[in-house]
Amino acid sequence: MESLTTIRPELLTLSSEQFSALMPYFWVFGATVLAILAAVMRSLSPKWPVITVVLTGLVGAIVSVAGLLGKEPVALFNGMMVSDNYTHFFSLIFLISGVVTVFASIRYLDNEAMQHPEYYLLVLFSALGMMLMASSLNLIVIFIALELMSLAVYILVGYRRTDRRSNEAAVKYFVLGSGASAVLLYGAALLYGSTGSIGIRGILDFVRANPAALSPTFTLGAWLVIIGFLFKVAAVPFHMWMPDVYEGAPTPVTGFMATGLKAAAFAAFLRVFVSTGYGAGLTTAIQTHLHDILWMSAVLTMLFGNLVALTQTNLKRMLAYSSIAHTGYLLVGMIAGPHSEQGYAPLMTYLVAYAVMNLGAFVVLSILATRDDGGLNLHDFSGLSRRHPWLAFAMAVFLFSLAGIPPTAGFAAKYILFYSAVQANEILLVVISVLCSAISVYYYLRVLVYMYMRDPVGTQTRSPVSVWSAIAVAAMVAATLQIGVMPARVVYAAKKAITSI
Amino acid sequence: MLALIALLPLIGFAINGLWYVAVQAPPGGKKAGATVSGVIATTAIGGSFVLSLLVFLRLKGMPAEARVIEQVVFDWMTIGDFNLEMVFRADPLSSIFTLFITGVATLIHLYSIGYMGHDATPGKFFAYLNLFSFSMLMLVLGGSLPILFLGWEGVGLCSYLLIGYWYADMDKASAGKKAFIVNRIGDFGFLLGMFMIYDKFGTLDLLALRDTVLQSSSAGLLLAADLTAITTICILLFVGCMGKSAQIPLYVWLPDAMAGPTPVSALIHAATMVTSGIYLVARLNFMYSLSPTALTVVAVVGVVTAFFAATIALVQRDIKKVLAYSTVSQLGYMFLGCGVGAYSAGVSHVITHAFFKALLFLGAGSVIHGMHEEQDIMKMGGLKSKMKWTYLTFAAGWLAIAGIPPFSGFFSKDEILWRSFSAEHGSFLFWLLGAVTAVMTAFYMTRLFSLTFLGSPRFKEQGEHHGHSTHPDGHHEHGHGGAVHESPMTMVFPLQVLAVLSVIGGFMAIPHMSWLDHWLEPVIPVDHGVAAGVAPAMEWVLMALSVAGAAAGIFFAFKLYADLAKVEKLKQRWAGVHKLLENKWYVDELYEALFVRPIYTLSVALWKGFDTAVIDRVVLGFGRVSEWSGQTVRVVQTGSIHLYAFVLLIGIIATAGYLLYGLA
Amino acid sequence: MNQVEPWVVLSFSSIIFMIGFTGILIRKNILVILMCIELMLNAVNLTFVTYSTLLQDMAGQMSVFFIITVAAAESAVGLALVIAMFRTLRSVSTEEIQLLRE
Amino acid sequence: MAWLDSHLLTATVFLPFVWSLAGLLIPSGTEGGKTSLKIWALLGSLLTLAISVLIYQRYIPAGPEFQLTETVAWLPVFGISYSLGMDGLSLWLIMLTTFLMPIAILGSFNAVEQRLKEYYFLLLSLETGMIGAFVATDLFLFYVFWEAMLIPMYFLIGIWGGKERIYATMKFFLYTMVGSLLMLVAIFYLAYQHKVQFGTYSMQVLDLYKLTLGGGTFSSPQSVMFLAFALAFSIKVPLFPLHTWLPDAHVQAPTAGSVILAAILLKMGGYGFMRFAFPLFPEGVAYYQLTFMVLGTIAIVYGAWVAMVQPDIKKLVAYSSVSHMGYVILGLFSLNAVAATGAYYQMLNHGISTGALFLLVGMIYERRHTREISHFGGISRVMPLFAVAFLIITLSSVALPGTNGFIGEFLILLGSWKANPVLTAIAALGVIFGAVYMLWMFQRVMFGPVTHKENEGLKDLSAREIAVLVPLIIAVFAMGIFPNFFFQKLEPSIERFLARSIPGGAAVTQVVDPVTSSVQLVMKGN
Repeated sequence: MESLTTIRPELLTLSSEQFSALMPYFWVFGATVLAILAAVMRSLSPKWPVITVVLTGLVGAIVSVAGLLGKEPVALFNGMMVSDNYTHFFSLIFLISGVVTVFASIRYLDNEAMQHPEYYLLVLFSALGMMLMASSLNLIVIFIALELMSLAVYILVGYRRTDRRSNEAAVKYFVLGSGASAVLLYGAALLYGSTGSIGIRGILDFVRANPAALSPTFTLGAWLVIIGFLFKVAAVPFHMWMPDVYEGAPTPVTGFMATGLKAAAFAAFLRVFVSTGYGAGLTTAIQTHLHDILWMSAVLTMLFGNLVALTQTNLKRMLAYSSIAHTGYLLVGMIAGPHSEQGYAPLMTYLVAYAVMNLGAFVVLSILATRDDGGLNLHDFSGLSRRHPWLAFAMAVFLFSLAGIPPTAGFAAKYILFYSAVQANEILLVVISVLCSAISVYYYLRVLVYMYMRDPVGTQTRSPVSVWSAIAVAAMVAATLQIGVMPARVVYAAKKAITSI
Repeated sequence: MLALIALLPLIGFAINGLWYVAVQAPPGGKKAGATVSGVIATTAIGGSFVLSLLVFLRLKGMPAEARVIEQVVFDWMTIGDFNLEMVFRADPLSSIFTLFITGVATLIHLYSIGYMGHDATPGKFFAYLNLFSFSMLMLVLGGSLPILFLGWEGVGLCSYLLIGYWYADMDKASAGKKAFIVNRIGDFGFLLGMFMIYDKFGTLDLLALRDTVLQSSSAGLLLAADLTAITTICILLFVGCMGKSAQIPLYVWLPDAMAGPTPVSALIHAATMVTSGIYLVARLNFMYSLSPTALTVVAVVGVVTAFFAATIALVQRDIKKVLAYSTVSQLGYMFLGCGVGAYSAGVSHVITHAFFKALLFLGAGSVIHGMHEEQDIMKMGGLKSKMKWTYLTFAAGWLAIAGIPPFSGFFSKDEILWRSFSAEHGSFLFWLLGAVTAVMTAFYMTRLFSLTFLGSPRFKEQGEHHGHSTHPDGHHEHGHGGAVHESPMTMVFPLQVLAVLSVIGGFMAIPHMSWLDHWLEPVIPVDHGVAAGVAPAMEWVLMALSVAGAAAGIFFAFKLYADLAKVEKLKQRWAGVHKLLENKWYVDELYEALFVRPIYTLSVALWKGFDTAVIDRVVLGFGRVSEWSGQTVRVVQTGSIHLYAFVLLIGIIATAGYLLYGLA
Repeated sequence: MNQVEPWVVLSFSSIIFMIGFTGILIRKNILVILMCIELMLNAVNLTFVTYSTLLQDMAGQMSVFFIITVAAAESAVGLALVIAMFRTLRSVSTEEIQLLRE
Repeated sequence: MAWLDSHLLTATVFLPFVWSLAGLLIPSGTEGGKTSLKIWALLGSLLTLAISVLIYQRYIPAGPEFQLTETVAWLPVFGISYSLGMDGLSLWLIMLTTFLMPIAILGSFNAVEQRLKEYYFLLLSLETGMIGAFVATDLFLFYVFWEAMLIPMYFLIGIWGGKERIYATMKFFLYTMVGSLLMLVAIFYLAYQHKVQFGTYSMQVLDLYKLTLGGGTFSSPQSVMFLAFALAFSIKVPLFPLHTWLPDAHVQAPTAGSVILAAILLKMGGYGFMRFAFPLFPEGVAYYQLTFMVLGTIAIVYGAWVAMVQPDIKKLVAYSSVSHMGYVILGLFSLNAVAATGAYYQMLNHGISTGALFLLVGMIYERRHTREISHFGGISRVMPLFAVAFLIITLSSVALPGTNGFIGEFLILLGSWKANPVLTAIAALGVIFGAVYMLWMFQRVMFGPVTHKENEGLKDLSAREIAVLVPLIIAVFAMGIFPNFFFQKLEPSIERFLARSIPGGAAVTQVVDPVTSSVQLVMKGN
């Protein structure tokens, strides 16, 4: 970062490549600004203008990301950020989950009588943070992006201001999340101290140059950074916050967190991991120990997530635990990555599949949620297939996918993920994983039992389904099946993305 | 042509069966008389008889050594070098069986037209009867063991169906089931024997098997192990025969089988099916002859069965039961013959027995028919005058079975007795038991004859409609009144024919100039060898002794049953023995306690105690353990922010510590 | 002029960091916990500055500015959440927020 | 024609699914709509049957191993392709599926009155899954069909099942799922080994056959992976002691569900053994041969015993399936042509006769709404046609010669005697007990006086029901009398199966008794 010590004017100009590489961010940020303007203009009802602006921003960003796909990586802001396929890959996940979240929220917020424009702004902000996380090459930028994302999400979690559970979730998340951020930051400081660089590339260069000179400070620093991410993805033993927060947050937000936020954390995690961890010249002893830690963590995560999910009766909380479990599967991909031919591509494929099916499931929950996020207990789902045949069908698709049963995305992704783990000779880990997914089948299918095989309890009214939610659900169903049947494109994209780092 | 012999009854079956299914079975279906069905069925089997006769004549026209007609209909199963053809083969043995089977069957079909005249579903009855004939013919014409087995099981099936023909009576249905299952136990042995044959000799074709065995034995290729194997094979197959031919310990089904209509008892459970065991042993004589052990087993089982069944027959009151036990006993004789190596003697007794036993059963049927389903001989008597033809023909059968010369039974039985004494594998004990049995046979048959036809009637003639009905098929609802009457002509005619055959049938196998022995020679080598130390003159002595014994039996029986009060006294004096015999040595009860109950209890225990209580519990246990661990672990999530942070800290310290430890 | 050894400063900052973390563990008042978080961030700042001096590199100093900014935003959000919580719960004690569990 | 050949299998596999999708458009609110929906489903299944006859006609036994192949790259990075192909082993199971499907559909015209659209949709999708699994020559594709099949079955049992349907369907799903997951791990390992040994990725079963894997010990790859595969297939078969899902699933499933479950889904297990587990891991087979033969034998006797004491007809039939499928295992593990052919044939037989039994039970259940044996008695008099059909199927089930059942059991035992006479002798006890439980049940249901008033007015079979049963009855006899018709197209496949499944080639395993071999040789010389 010696370059920062002198001011060089050429750094302040943007080449056309750089400009177009920044377009997605401009779209999102521009939309945020415009939406704020629209929101404060009291003369018109803010709902639709804001939504229009927000969606335009997100869709514009998606379009411009799509235009960037496959292009050569572009370094931005003096190498603090990069726009490569890896970035685009994740940006698409974030943006799409942003769009879906917005779609799901429209009717939801009406129901909760809290249709405020800020909500959409916060979604945009956190989407921006996520995008930055995936693209930054600098620990401080990562921190800022992380905070940008998290702060917005803290507020979203507590968005149901008058609801006790929402408040509680927000405060818990805030306290623990800030603590974890501080830990991450402390790790960054230690890395900086031991390598003399705050940029990931700089750290990598240092490691490559002095493989033998790795100090405990470096190791500790790198690990603390990783813990920051492990906290966000809720790997055991850093998972404790997750069920409570997922349960307390408004349902669409939970969906957003489960997909976007987790993907963002993995995006940054992976970048840092690849840079400072395995691929580099760490000593074998550390690699073995790192492997052991991740291995244990993966096993515990899968076991804990699945076993506790088994006992849940609230669907949101169940999906929270299942989300922990899925983190465990993702960690398997993390462990297998360096040793298998496909590298981290299976992990990324899984993230996509996971995002699609989980988003879908949460949109369905958002539709069915009654005021104050009620109506999400198992017995509320009794006879759903009669009230909402299509919704039940969609939910069934998502649940089968989550359980990893063909021909759905969940199966294809899991197949690829575990396959690469076998290639990495992690057979025991895979055996444990598949047994854990067998456990998961039980609680996913139990929901189906309620939806299809039990008669409705009491008088249950049909929840109105908004067009927006319907579109979102339909799109996610299509995507789940599409990826399940034709996983090749996603796998290739992931492969391209990971090789562009 | 061979295939047609078997096929004709099958066609008859198809016509009658379809007719039954299409017309009689559907609700509101027409009630049809027995005549049409009966004529169809009788024509079919009659056609078979004619064809059999033609085949017989053709064989007769051939040189003795070449007397084989073969017809391959199609390849049944072909797997690699395992090839099983659907092949029919007629040789002297099977042609003689075919002949008497079709002959007797035709008569019984004819008889049934009258007997089943008032049945509700005659189509079904005659279809079954034809199916039986088809199976039986498959059994004797089949050129390989599996085809033989096809017939073997087929007759078992028909037996099952016909015993339980009046299925509305649970006891009758049970009797059918019992027959099938006990036969299955025998078939189990048959199957294993077949497998072993295939394993050892690589073929199941009877002719090829015979060649293989005879050639390797004459070439001296059979080692001790092979002979042991042959012994095992023979005994296993004999287990099959025990089932089918009702030998100890598998005879228990046959007495119960009398639940079926009487023509069925005559055809299946006296004349034909039950003798298929003897057919099998005779057919495989080349193997049995190689195994003295197996022969001994056959002989011992045979003679013991003969004696044992005769004792039971002494005290039975049901006319059909007496005949049934006598059948078991006579079958024992046949096996005794086979067991001492006198296969053709066994076969000749099969044929004579078919004549006189069919006659006796049909006669009994006629009596029952005339008595309106009364089967207890204690409630009969004096039928001589009321049923003249039945009486006369029955008498012929009675004398034949009692072994009075020159009736047919005498020749065949005497030959068996003589051979059981004189043959290489024979012994005095065999003869003694056989002879005692012969005396008992004469006794109980005379008892039966006397109680049924002689003396004064012990029943009341009912002038009105005979009300009691156990058969809802309306079998009893025939319109004519309750008077005891002679049976119609369709029933009497077969009786007459059979009576003639019973009288003269024995002449085909007169000792020392037996036409039958000669005829069977290509299949069954004639062996009149006499064991060392047996004087040829003994034959006449023994013959005289057995005739005298029979006469004595008849005499005592007449004497005794002329005065029933005396019988009662005798009964009381020997109450224990009588009870034991009346209850058939409690064999059924023994089997119930020994096999049926324990297996049933075990099955329930396995189901409730293992399937549900162990396997399922283990399986569900996995679920429970998961659920339980989930419940246990979830307690960690106390909701306390401090605990959450603490776990976070512990995680950091533990992982970082482990990592740094790796660095050190 | 006495030179302070870098390791002293680094140790000092790590102790402060630990104190901050301990605060999260033991303090029931959420406002205090917020302060503890600030404390942790400031400990990081101190570390950055120390390393920056040690390495003669400006990046560390710059990072501090960013962190301070973010910390401010974080406090703002945190306080807002605590206020919202106080409105519904009439309390800022962590003992009141154990509704969501298991 | 070439175009047709290379797409025929795809057409067969997906026709029912596409057809059923179109069926979703039929409005099912009215009576007319309901009827047209039923007809639509029936037509779809009949059309599939027609196409499958084309498959039969185009398959040349002497031709290449897999025929009518179609391969499209799917996920080349992992060597996964959409590969279809069929041989003799597939052929008859496809035919069985397409043959039974219209029957099952026709059989449920009256049984199912609720949610018709979903019902027929699921039934036809199930058909797609089943045929797909039989023709997939790519291991991944096979696994996809194998698992996907569970979904329709899950719903069929869970929605239209009996009282305990939820328990039953969950049990069914989880049992099967857990079993197949370990197989999945083994599949990964296999695919990986292909990469290691040949440098390319492939999931083609023909490529995987060529792998060399260590075997012979408990922990050798062949033994372990064989066990993983065998677990999945044994659960499906189901082999004692993994059979406890079956009685529950069978009893609770609706008639068509039971029929398909018993007739076809169970065959997946046997098919899996023959197509994958055996040829892939011959030394694993050798290592576990005795174990599985013992288990198969236990299944035969155990299944029969437990069947004997069941109070519920469907449960009895379910346990009889355990017994019958035990023969299949015994036959397969005997590793000779006679037994293997018998085992395969037994699978078809079981499909026909157990399928028919479930249909019959379903028919009487529709009339009486009970399946307790003790609630019947004397039905023969009330429903004579029903009795005739039931009798024939019962006889087929007890393997009476002349019916299909005999051929299978006879060949299996004949072959297994060579491999292990003692076990064969014990297994042959099943012949006795098979008769005991079936005839006893038959007697209690059909014979005796009519003891329950409700049974007096039962209607005999309707024309539709006769149409359902007649093809099955014809099949029973046709298969019993002309087995060679089936063997002809099967033989080369069985030979290939054996050549691969026996380590060191077919010649070695013939357990030759030195004494008798001399006799046989001499005799063959003559």
